[in-house]
Amino acid sequence: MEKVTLAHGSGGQATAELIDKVFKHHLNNEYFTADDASVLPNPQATLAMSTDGFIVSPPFFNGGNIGKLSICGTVNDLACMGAKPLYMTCAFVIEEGFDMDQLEEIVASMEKCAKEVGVKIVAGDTKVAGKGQVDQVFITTTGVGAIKDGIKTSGAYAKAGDAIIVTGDIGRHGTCILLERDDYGIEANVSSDCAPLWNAVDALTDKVKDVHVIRDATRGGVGTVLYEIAREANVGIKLENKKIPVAEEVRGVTGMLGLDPLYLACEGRMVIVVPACEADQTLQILHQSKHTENAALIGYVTDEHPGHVTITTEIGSETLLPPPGNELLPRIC
Amino acid sequence: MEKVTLAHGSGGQATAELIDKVFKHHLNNEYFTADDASVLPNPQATLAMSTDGFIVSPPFFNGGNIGKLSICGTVNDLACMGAKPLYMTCAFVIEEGFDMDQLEEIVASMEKCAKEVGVKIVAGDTKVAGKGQVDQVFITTTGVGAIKDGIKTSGAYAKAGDAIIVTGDIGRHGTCILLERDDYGIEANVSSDCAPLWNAVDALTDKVKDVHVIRDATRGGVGTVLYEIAREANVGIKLENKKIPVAEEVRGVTGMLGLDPLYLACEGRMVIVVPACEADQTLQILHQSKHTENAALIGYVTDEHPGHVTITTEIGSETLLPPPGNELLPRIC
Amino acid sequence: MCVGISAKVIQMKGNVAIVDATGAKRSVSAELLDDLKPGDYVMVHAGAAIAKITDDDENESKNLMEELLGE
Amino acid sequence: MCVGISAKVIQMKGNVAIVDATGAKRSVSAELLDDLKPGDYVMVHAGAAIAKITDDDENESKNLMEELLGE
Amino acid sequence: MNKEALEIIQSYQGPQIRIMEVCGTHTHEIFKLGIRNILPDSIDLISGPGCPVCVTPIDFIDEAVMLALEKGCTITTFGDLVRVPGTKLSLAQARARGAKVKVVYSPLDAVEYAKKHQDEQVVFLSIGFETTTPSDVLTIKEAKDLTNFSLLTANKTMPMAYEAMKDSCDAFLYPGHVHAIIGTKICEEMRDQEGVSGVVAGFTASELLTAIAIIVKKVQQGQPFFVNAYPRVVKSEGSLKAQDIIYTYMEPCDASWRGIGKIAHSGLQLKDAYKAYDARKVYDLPAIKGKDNPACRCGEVLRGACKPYDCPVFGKGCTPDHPIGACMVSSEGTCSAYYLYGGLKEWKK
Amino acid sequence: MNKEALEIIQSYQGPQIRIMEVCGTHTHEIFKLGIRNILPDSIDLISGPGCPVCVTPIDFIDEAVMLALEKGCTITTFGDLVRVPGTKLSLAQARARGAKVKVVYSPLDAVEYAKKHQDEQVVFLSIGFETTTPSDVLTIKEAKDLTNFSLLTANKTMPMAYEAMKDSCDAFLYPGHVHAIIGTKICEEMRDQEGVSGVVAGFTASELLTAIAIIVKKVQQGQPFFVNAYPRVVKSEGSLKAQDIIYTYMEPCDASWRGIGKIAHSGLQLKDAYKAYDARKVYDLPAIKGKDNPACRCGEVLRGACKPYDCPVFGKGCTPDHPIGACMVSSEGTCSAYYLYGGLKEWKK
Ligand code: SF4
Ligand code: SF4
Ligand SMILES: [Mg+2]
Ligand SMILES: [Mg+2]
Ligand SMILES: [Mg+2]
Ligand SMILES: [Mg+2]
Ligand SMILES: [Mg+2]
Ligand SMILES: [Mg+2]
Ligand SMILES: [Mg+2]
Ligand SMILES: [Mg+2]
Ligand SMILES: [Mg+2]
Ligand SMILES: [Mg+2]
Repeated sequence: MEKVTLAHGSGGQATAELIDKVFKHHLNNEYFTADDASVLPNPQATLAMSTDGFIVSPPFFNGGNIGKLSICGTVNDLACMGAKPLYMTCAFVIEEGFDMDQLEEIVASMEKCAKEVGVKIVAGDTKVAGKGQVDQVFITTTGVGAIKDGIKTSGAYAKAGDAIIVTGDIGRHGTCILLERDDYGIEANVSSDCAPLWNAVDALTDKVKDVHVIRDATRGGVGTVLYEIAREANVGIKLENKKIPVAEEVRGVTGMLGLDPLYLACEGRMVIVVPACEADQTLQILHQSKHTENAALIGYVTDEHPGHVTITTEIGSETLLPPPGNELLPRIC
Repeated sequence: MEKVTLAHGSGGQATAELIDKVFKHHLNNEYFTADDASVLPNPQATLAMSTDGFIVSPPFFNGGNIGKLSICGTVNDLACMGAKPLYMTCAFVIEEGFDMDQLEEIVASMEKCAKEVGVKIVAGDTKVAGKGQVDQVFITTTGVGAIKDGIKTSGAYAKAGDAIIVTGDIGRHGTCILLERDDYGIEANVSSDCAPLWNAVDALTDKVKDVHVIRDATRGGVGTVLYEIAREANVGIKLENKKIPVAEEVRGVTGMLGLDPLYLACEGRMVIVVPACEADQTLQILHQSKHTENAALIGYVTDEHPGHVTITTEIGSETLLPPPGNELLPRIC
Repeated sequence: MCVGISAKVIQMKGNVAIVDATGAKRSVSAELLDDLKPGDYVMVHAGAAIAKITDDDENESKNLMEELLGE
Repeated sequence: MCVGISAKVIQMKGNVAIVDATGAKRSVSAELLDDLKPGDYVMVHAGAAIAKITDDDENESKNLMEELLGE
Repeated sequence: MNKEALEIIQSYQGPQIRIMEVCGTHTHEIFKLGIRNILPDSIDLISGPGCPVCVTPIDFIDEAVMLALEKGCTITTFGDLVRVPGTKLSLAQARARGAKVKVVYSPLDAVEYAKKHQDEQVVFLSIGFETTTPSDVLTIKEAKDLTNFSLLTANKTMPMAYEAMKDSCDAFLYPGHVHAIIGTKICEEMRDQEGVSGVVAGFTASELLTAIAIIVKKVQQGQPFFVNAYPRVVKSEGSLKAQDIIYTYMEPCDASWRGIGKIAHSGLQLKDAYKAYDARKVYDLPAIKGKDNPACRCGEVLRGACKPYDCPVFGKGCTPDHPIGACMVSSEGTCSAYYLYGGLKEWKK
Repeated sequence: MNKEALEIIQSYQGPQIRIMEVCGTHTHEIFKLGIRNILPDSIDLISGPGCPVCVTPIDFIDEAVMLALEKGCTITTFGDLVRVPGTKLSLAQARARGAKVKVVYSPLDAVEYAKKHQDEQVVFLSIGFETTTPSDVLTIKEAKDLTNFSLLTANKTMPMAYEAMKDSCDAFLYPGHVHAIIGTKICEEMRDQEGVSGVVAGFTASELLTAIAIIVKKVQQGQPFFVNAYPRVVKSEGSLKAQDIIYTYMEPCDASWRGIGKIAHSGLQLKDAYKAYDARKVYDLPAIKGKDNPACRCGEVLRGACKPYDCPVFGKGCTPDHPIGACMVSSEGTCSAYYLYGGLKEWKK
């Protein structure tokens, strides 16, 4: 079984071979370069640009791998601005000794995921770090997108009365990774929600121009995103506890560990805020799009308690959603 | 002394504080976003896009640090295409326990370096990896630049008769890092050549439109870049050994370890190929620009031995420069 | 103190019970309870089954309220 | 075999010589040679001074060639 | 849900009733369900000392940090303790300085870890009340062939705490899971011998509302009372097996409750026969006297003598991200719950 | 530079002169200076067996890999050995599988490493000819209080190799740094007793051209000859101290030369008194019989019996990035030098 060695990161012959056999083989397109920089035609649009580093451990998980994740993450960040993802770069840091077949599987997933939304990977970089200097493989992707005409989203645009929609059940990715790490001895069949959502956003923004906010709930989960919106727009957000979609298994796992699914990472879920009158159409379009079939309306923007998110509980009382906190740790009390 | 903790990477409050206090504090500008993606005006030009991951160990070295390096690297890659660096993103992976003051020093260096060439850092990302899962700090930067009108560079454009210029003495960065690691017990005062070269390239391309190749000699050194050019353009390259500028101390260190300075990394040196008739003007402009004061003509493009680089040695013989190889290791034989 | 979750015993392995809480399975110590068997519901805390559960909460509340209001 | 570099002894510390090869300094073993002192030039290989150098290469070659051609 | 209970609670207009929810999980669930927001002003819920993290003295964290950083031990712990501030460092901060800190779900997982890492010296931070203690000490049985596993103990028992708190309230909301272990005779005795009232409560919306409704009704009747409102889990005799396991390995001792002080016979320590599993003895720890932050009013908060927002640093210097006192650390800590859930009504103040 | 020497060399038109440069560093420098390209066809330079890496048998790499991966040792080594292929793995590949491999500049740095990492079992790969061996064994003196340091030895000596190669050439270009240690009496003896000619050469352009010019002139005179053309470094007696150090710790033994086979008394092994520093004994290594790749013609290349480009895999299956034989691994290896430097003239063929 071939392994990645320091020679593959030396910038010499072995690096060139790795680029040809793995990266270029899967990611090639008219703009792909192994050079200093890729040359790209003027996109004639307002641009969106985003970057994210991916360090998921383990790199392969139920429903995906770090390669798929690294494409979805940046595609979704661009989609949040209503931007069609045009070009992406990816920078790998690989641990000496990483399995070459696994690397290829990762890159193949990137290819597949990039194809799904039509984004082109135009440049890359490969570094090999000595054994123990990095945990298997890190990928940083950066994307540039063209913002669709007439679409203008921002956390600051949420308005009292707007409907809040989540594009599927929450907390799957965080739960999945927690299970894969097997730190807590829990078994459950929870696959990651990791998915590229541009096509759904594209379909939505074709019909609904007045989308106020699109934000992907990644690290920090839906709860963190809702607080960001509440603070940026200085509005209140009122959720209905029973409408928040959570898979049974996710409930079981989080119940055992004392964690809140609202704060567990997703990698293929967005919070979408639209005027209440557009809520039905929005749901309808999302229900017909891939990866957003189970979108649900979970609450409304209000002008009460600006900067805060509240939940209507099962006893009909309104309570604060605890604001985003710290490292997630299981608790006994 | 404050340390970076996992909480700083959780995506919650501590992350937000870190972004505000360190990143936003130093890197702020009208496009800087802590959001999903930055929104940027249509640059109305052909674009260049480049990414690189930086994993230098140690992160602080004689003449710079990983922050400065990460800006220079991407600025220079864009400059190689004749592209004015417009926007950059930076993604950090920080080891739990990394010193907060050091992090701030790194970011302050990025600020200074970005300002020197007028590039704006528009988006970032911060992940914290558990102790031992990453070696102190990794930074990936990605840049987008606007290619100057009329400038078209590529390794493939080198033509027989062209002059080959290197913008300063070679192998300093590689030697500096090797000394900083102190693996071989050698002491020498060698500072890194790490520098952002856009201003020099900008000045050059204002006057000399017909620049054929600009390539920064990073990992793999000047030797690797020359071979890339020889192969891409299918030309020969003939160097004059005695014209290749190498600092005395670099000669001493590499002599002791049996390494060739032509294959040691630079982080602020470019190989520039221009028609022979432009060589004097090119040198003159470079000699007046910051970081390229010691530019030197080291050889010519030929149509002999296409794909190869040769050196005229001190006995007047012509020999092959060994093609780029593998991991650099000191040797006794 | 004492986050608990109710779970169904799906298998016994000596002193250990495999329990299932809406799809989340884990082995927990069965040493604090007598005669656990598959099908039992237990309250799980910190990796141990600390009590058998003999009714559901709504039903229990109903009974208690009837008693209270009947006084 | 045997990459060597000539270097100047700049300091003696017991069995160890600090040598300087055009600015690259390192401590090397002085155990293979007698009576090294600062100012001496030595051939360094694998962290040891393996020989004192008593002349420079151009001068040596000149002498040798004179001898050869004088024969 | 329980409409009748809600009705009883919301329509109460009599004299002030002070109910102390002893259990941190009750505090947490009460906030999460928004129960405080639907209470009339005449019912006051006081959060008692029932979060084992909150009452763990700062010395204990200092001992754990010393074991990790100076003795080179691997610390295994419930997640709850990781961010609790010590005098100088929390375990999270120690980890950032190279300490090995592994979070486990169950104490038995710590033993598994020690089995798999025989080159490491593994210490489990044994905290908790009667609910958790049986699992804590079961590790000794499991670790019987190991020489690299020990416990740093700070286990506590409830009855003496009830005693110390009984004048702070009209009735206790007794912690359901503690009584699942120790049974309910102690509650009947307190009622009969000392006139202390209380209801054992479960943790769901129905169970909590029912328990509060029972208190409201019974207080009005004027007699000391006790009701087990969690009979589906809590039996009169508790779990005899669990009690037996606790007292096989441990014996009562005096214990410091952070913010409250020393309470005689309110703690548990390992018996001398098990000193090979006692980290303090194995690593010959010196007596450590940790220094509490003087700004912190946790003690008064835990006794119900003041509310979190009466503390001058609440929500300012002291937040869950930068806790000063222990009550701000655990999500069950009273200050933390007040900060995080706000309890809209009170939070608006 | 040396114009007269160049003139002598380039104007030579007599019968073929075969010069064997024994030393790998000579091979390397000759290529780097482009000397081969200015030689007339009538002078042929043959690269001999003087690269200690190239002649190190594959078994040695297999032993090192076994120490690293199976015995858990930390391997300290000159950089040259890291990529040499073993039967299954090189040390670089072993490192990618978790082996600890640390490159050092000096053997004494390996001892320093062992002192600083007393929890690791450190093995130094002791290779080299007389130039390197004194530094290799000085480690034993330095490591006298250490129990975690040992040597895996494959040291070799030159004289028997001259003996084995003497018929392959008209004159040796003797390795300057070997003779800095062993002196030049051996060369005089070979001239006087066996009629073997040669010149001790230094490594600069001047020195190499001078030495070759001397050979060209002297060969034409028809008498066996010896000239020390590196007197500024090489003295007649060599370094007595260095010789003494070698034979304090080591004694002659038979040795396998990769590609050439066993040569009696051509190796050095640790004396029994130092068995505590002999990794083979410390770790009780089994006898390993490594398997050379049958395609490789290194043996013939090393004897000058063929040129690298006569090997069917040269530059195709076998390149410095994917070496098959040892001669392709070290930058001093003959095949590697031919591949890398091409020697334009020959490389065009
Ligand atoms: S707010 Fe903080 S300092 Fe004040 S009592 Fe609560 S925990 Fe202690
Ligand atoms: S080319 Fe490779 S296989 Fe052939 S002789 Fe040389 S080292 Fe051996
Ligand atoms: Mg570049
Ligand atoms: Mg981003
Ligand atoms: Mg993102
Ligand atoms: Mg790159
Ligand atoms: Mg699993
Ligand atoms: Mg995002
Ligand atoms: Mg790049
Ligand atoms: Mg670059
Ligand atoms: Mg991000
Ligand atoms: Mg140094």
